[in-house]
Amino acid sequence: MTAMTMVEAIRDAHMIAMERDDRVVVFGEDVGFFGGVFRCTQGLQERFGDHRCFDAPINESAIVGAAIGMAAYGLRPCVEMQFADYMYPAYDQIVSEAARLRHRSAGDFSAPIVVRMPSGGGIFGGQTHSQSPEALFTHVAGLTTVVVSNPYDAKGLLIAAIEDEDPVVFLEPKRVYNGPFDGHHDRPVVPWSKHPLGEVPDGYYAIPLGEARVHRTGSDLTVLTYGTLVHVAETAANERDIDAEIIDLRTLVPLDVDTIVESVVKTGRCLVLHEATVTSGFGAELSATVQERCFYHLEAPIVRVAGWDTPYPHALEWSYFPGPERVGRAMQEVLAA
Amino acid sequence: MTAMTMVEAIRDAHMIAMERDDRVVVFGEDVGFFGGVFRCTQGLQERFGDHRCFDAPINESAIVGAAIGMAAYGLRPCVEMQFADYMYPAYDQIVSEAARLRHRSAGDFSAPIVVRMPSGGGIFGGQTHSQSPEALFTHVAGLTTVVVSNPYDAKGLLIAAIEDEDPVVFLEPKRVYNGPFDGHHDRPVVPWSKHPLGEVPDGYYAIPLGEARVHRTGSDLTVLTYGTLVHVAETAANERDIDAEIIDLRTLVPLDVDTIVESVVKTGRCLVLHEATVTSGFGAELSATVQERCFYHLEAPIVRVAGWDTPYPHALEWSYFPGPERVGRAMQEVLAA
Amino acid sequence: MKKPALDEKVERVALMRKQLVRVLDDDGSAVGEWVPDLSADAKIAGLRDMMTVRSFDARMLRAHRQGKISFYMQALGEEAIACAQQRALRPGDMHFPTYRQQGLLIAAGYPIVQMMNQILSNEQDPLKGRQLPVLYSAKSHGFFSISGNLATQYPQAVGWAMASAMRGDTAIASAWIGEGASAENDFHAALVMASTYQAPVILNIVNNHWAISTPEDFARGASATFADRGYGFSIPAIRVDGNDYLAAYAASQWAAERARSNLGPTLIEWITLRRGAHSTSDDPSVYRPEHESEQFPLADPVERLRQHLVALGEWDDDRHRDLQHEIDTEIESAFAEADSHGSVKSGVVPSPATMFDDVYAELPRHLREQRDQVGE
Amino acid sequence: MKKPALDEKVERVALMRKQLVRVLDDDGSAVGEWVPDLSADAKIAGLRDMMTVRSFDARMLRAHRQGKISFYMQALGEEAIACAQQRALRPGDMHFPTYRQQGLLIAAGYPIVQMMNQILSNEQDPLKGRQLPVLYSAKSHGFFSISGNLATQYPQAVGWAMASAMRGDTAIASAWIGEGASAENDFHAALVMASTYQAPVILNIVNNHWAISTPEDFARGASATFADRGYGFSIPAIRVDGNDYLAAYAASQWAAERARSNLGPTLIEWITLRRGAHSTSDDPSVYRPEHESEQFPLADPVERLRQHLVALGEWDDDRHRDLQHEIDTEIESAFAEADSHGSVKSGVVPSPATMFDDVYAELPRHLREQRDQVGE
Ligand SMILES: Cc1ncc(C[n+]2csc(CCOP(=O)(O)OP(=O)(O)O)c2C)c(N)n1
Ligand SMILES: Cc1ncc(C[n+]2csc(CCOP(=O)(O)OP(=O)(O)O)c2C)c(N)n1
Ligand SMILES: [Mg+2]
Ligand SMILES: [Mg+2]
Repeated sequence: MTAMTMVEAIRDAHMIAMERDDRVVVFGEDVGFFGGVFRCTQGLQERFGDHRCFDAPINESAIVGAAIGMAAYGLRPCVEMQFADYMYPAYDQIVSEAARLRHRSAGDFSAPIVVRMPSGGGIFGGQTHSQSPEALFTHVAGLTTVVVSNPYDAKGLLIAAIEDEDPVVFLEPKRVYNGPFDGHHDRPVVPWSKHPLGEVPDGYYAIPLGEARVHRTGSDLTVLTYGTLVHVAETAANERDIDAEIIDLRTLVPLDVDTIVESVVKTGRCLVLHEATVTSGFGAELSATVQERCFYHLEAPIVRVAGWDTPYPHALEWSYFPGPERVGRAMQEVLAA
Repeated sequence: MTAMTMVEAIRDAHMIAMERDDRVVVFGEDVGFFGGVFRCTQGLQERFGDHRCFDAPINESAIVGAAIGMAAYGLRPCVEMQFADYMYPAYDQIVSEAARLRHRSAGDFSAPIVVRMPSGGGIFGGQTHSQSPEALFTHVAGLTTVVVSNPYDAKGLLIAAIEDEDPVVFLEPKRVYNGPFDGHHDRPVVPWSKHPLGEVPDGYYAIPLGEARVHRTGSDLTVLTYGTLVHVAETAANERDIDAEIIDLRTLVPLDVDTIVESVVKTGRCLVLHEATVTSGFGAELSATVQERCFYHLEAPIVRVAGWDTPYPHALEWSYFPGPERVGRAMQEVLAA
Repeated sequence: MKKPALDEKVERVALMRKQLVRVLDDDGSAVGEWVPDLSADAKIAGLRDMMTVRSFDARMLRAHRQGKISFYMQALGEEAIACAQQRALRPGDMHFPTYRQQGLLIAAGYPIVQMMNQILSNEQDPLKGRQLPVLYSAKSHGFFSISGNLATQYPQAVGWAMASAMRGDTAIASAWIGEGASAENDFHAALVMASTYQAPVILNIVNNHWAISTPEDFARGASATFADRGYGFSIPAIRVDGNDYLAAYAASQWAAERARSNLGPTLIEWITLRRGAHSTSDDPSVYRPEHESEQFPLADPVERLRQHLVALGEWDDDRHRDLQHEIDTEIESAFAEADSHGSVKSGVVPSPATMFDDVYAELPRHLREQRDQVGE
Repeated sequence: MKKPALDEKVERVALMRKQLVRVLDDDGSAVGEWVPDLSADAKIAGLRDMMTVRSFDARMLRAHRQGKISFYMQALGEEAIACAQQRALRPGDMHFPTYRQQGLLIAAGYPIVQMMNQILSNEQDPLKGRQLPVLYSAKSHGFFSISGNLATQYPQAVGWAMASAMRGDTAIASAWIGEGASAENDFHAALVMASTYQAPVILNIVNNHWAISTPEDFARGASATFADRGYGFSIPAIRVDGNDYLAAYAASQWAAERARSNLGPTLIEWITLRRGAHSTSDDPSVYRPEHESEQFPLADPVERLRQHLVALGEWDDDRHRDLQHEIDTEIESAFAEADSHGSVKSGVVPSPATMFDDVYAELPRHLREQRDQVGE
C-alpha cells in the first residue's frame, strides 16, 4: 500500500500495464518528454523509451486514428486527449471507427484502445477545460465508458481498461486528481493521503469494468453518481445528516443495473447527480432505467441534479457546479416528496 | 395547396427562404449542380446562381466551419450533410463553435446556420446511412434540434429554422422523403399525395420551433415520438385499435413540455419511441422529464422502444427498426401494466 | 520518365508531381526506366485479375438489376491500380481500402463466393449481414475492414505502419482514398503523422476525376495535382498512369521498397477515370458530360495490357476469348453458389440474434436482455 | 529578398517558402524590396503598440502572481506580428485570432481596461465572466471571438472571407494559428476551402517554435517549413521574420492587397520565438533548453524597431524612457480601474442569472426554469 494522488495512481497503472505487456504504447499531446500537462504519464518515456511513450502532433483525430491502426496491428494503445473538451476532433474516429470495428468486421478486426481524458470542472477552466462529455459516449454502442473518482479505482480500472479487448473511454475528473473535492471550493483542499481511497495497493490489480461501488451505504435514498460528485454527495449527506446510499457507478456502459436496482428497491427514493448539462445527460438514462425497473418501488419522483443547460462559465463556476448546497437541498426534496 | 413529397417541400422551403432573403446561401456535397443526392436542393443553383447555391469539397468540418464564418459575416447559411452519419467530422464545429458562439462572445457574434441532414433507417443503408444522432445534439446547450416527419411540417419548420437567430440542426428521416412509411416494409409504399400532411400551402409560412404537434388524439396512452416513428405509431395504434394520443415532438430542444405534460396527465401512461439506440437516446430524456413532471399521474412505467444498442445492421434492418409489431406490443404492455 | 533512386531527395522527386509515370506506350510496348521486371506469366496473371474484377462487377450489376442485391459499386476502368498493387506487395502487408478496391481482394485470391456472400448479405456472409454490400473485411488477405465514412482509414493505415515499424516488422501498410475524399480532414491527419514519424506506408490517391457528381477540381482547388499535397509535407509524391498495369506495378513496388527500407511514406496519385456510375444509387446522366469516357486520354487498362501481351507474342484472340469464358463461368458458378445461400432481398439472412454479437468481445448484460427481446 | 508582384505565379513565389522575408538588418537599417512605405510617426506608433503589449503582459503576469486573476497567456517576443498586421489591414477586416494575438486589439485601439475586465471576469467583463481570461471578442475592432479549441477558427475565417467576396465587399479576413495547431485537421479544412474558392483571406501561421512542451518538428514533420503546406495547395506562401516589425507590416500589406485584388489566399509563416511559458499554468523549465532565447538568431522585435528609429534619428533614450513611463502608467491606471470592478478571485462577478443569457437569442422555457432555480 502506498498513499497516492490520482495522478500518481494513473501513472502507476500505466507503468504496470506497460511492464506486463510490451504491446502497450502510450502517446498524446505533451505526453512523452514532458509527461502530460497533468503529469499522468511522467516517467514513462524515460523508463520505456520513446517507442513506447511519445509525443504526438496536435491532432486528436490522428492520435485516435493511429491508435486504431496500431490496435488492428496487435498493439494496445492507451492515448490521452489533453482535455475531454478537445476530444471532438477525434469523435468520428471514436464513434464511427473504434466503437464499430469489431461489429462491422464480424470480429475480423478489433480496436482495443483506451482513450483517457481529464474531464469536469472545478478548476476555473472555463467552457473548454471543464466539460463532462460522457453522455456523448454512452449513446454509442461498442464503447465502454468509465469515470473514475479516486486513486484506488483509477489504478485498478485503468489497468482493466488497457487489458480490455474493446475501446474504453476513460474519463478522469481533474478536480479530484489531487484530492477528494468535497464541493466547498472555499475550504482548504484535502489531499488524497488523508483519504482511505488514496491508499493504493502496490503492483498489479484490476477492477472489473461494469461494476459499481457502493461508496456509502444508507437506507433513506439512493444517490447515483460518479466522478467528483461522489465526494460532493457524501459531503451533502453528512452535512444534512441524511442516511443516503451513494453509488459510485464507475462504469457507465455497461451499467451495473443490479447494484442500482437493489439499492433503489431498498430505499424507494433516488437522486441522480452529474456535472454535465442536464438535458440528455447520462442522468436521463439513469432516471429512465430506474423508473423502468423500480417503478412500483418508487415513493418519490427521481430527481436529477446536474450542470445547467449552458456552457460551463468561467467566473460563475460555482453557480454552475452542483455543489453540496444544491445537492443537499435535492436530497431533502426527494425525502420530503 | 400543392401535393408535395417531403423532398419537394424542403426544396420549396429553400426556394422561398432564398427569395425572401438574399443572405440565405446553400451549399454542401453534391448540393449545387446536381441538387443533392436526395435532390433536396435541385433547381436552386439554376435559379439563384452559383454564388447562392454551390458544391463543396468533401469536408463536413469545412462546410460547417465556413458556414459559421459566413454567418458571423452576416449571411444565413443552410448547409447539408450528405447523411447524418457523416456529420461526425463536423461535430466539433457544431458543438464547440456554432452552439457556443453567441454565449461565449456575450452576443457579440452569433451563428444563425442550419445544418440539414438526412437521418434514420429503413432504406437498407447499413450502419453508415441509417443513423439517428439527435441525442448527440440535444445534449448540447445552444443548439435547436428539429426532426421532421412530413412535408407540411418540413416546409414550415425549415423556413423557421433558416430564419432563426441561432444554429439549428435539422434532421430529415429519409425513409419518409417520399411517403409516410407505416413500418411495413413488405407492403407497397404510400405516396405523400395520398396523405393530408402531403398537402402543402403555396408560398411562405413558418412553424414556430419548439412546438409539438398532436398527431392523433387519444385517451388511453401518450406516445412521444418524432420522425418516421410517428407514422409507425399511428399504424400500430390503428392495427390494435388502441386509443393512443400520438405526439410528434418536431422540435426536441427546446422541448414542448406543456403539450407533453398535458397529455400524460390525461392518459396516465406513456410510451417513448425512437429509432436511435436506446441507451442515452433522446427517449431517456423524455422518460426522465415525464417522470419528473407527471410522477403522481403515472399509472404504469414509462416504456421506451428504440433501436437496439448495436450499430444499425444492413440485412437485419427490420429486426433493428422498431416496427408496428414491436411498437404495438409495447403499447399493450403499457396499457396492461 | 526517370525512375529515382529509392532514397532520392524529396526535392528531386518533387518535380515528378506534375509529370506522369508511364510504362506502356500507345502501341503496347513497355518503355523507359520504370519497366518492371515481370514475367509473361505474371502479366497474364495481372490480365486475369483485371478481367475477373470486370466480370465480377458486371455480374453484380446484373444481380442488382435482377433485384437480388440492394447496392453495388463497380471499379470499371480503374482495375489496374488495385490489381497491380496487390501483386507488388507481400503477404503480411495491410491495405486500408475504400469501396472501389475489390481488385485487391481478387488479386490476392480471396474467394469470389465469399465476396458475393457479403454482397448478398446472406446466411454465409462473413460479415453476418452487418455491412452494406462491398464493405468487405479480410484480415487473412491483408484487407482492412472498409468503413462507410470517408477518409478515416487513412490515419489508421499510418498507425498500423507505425506499429509495424515499432515492432521491427517489415510489413507495410497501404492507404487508399479517392481524390474527392482527400478533401476530408483525416487526409491531413494521416499526412501529418506519416511525415512526422516517417511511417512505412503507401498513401494512394485514386484520382478518377469524379466524387459522385463533383469534378475533381473541388477537392484539388488551385493546385495542379493531388500529388502536390504530399510535397507540402515533404512526402515524396508521384503521379502515375493508373490505366497502365505495368506502371501501377512498378510504382507500387518502388513505394513499397521505400517503405520497407525505412525511407518513409510515399504518396501516389493515380490518374484514371470512373467510367461508370458512382454506385447503383447514382444517375450520372444528370451531371456528366457525354462521351467523357471515349475522350479520356488514358485508354482502357485491360485493353492496354492485352495489347502489350499480344505485342510480346504471349497472347492472342483465342486465348483471350478462352480466358474470358473461363472467368465468366467461374463468376457465374460462384454467384449460383452464393445465391443459393439466400440474400437480403429474399430475406434469408443471418439470424437476428447475431446482431448483438461482436458489439463487444463479450455480450454485456444489456445486450443479452435486448437479444432476448428480439427472440420474443 | 525579392518582393513578387501581387499576381506573381505561385511557382515563383514557391521559391520563397524556404527563404525569409526581412527588412531590418542587424544594424537596424531598412533594406531591400520589402521596405514598407511607413512614416516615422507610423513606426513610432508601431513601437508604442508593441511596448504596450509587453507592458500589458507584464502587468497581467504580476496580477496572476498576486492571485488576482486565474490564468494568463503572454506574447513575449512575438509582439511585432499581430501589431504590424493590424496596422496593415483596414477597419472592417476581420481577424480570427488565437489566444496570443492581444497585439491585434491593442494596435486597433481597443480599450485596455476592457481587456482587463475580461481577464478579471469582473462585473464589467464584456463577456460576462463566461470565458477564460484572454479569450476576447471584439467585433467592433475586427476581432472574432476566440475559441478554446484549437484550429476551428481557421475554416471560419475562410467562410467569412468567402461571404465578403460573395457580397462584393472588399473586406478581407485574416486567420491565425500556431505552428503546433497547424497539425489539427481544421487547418486542412481551411486550406481546401481557401484554395478551391480562392477566398480573400490571409492564413497566418505563427511559428514560435513551441506548442506547450513540444518542439515545432512534431507538427512540421519532414518538411523544411510550415510555408510548404501552402504550396501543397498552390496557395502562395511566404516565410517572414516575425521579429521584424517592418517586414511584418510589408508582408501583411502584400497579402492583404492580394486578397483585396481578388488574387486569393496567402499563407504566411511567421518565424519567431515563444520567449515565455506557454501560459501561467505551464512550467517550461521541465522541457525547455536553457539559454534558448538568447541563442535565437532573430533579435527582440521591440529592440530592433527602436534601434531602427534611433538610426533614422527619430528616437533616443529619453523619448524611449518617457514612452515606457507613459505606457506603464496607462496600464497601471487601467488595471486600477478594472480591479475596482472586482474579479473572479474576489468573487465580484456577473450575477449567476446572466449565465443563462445568450445561450439562445431568446431564453427558452427550460433555461427560464433553470435560472429560477439558481435564484432560489
Ligand atoms: C464522411 C463522409 N462524407 C460523405 C460521404 C458520402 N460519399 C460517399 S462516396 C463519396 C464520393 C467520394 O469520391 P472519391 O473520394 O473521389 O471516391 P470515388 O467514389 O471516386 O472512388 C461521398 C461524398 C461519406 N461516405 N463519408
Ligand atoms: C483541440 C485542442 N487540442 C488541444 C488543446 C490544448 N492546447 C492548448 S494550446 C496548445 C499548444 C498550441 O501550440 P501552438 O499552436 O504552437 O500555439 P502557441 O501556444 O505556441 O502560440 C495545446 C495543445 C486545445 N486547446 N485544443
Ligand atoms: Mg473520385
Ligand atoms: Mg507555437
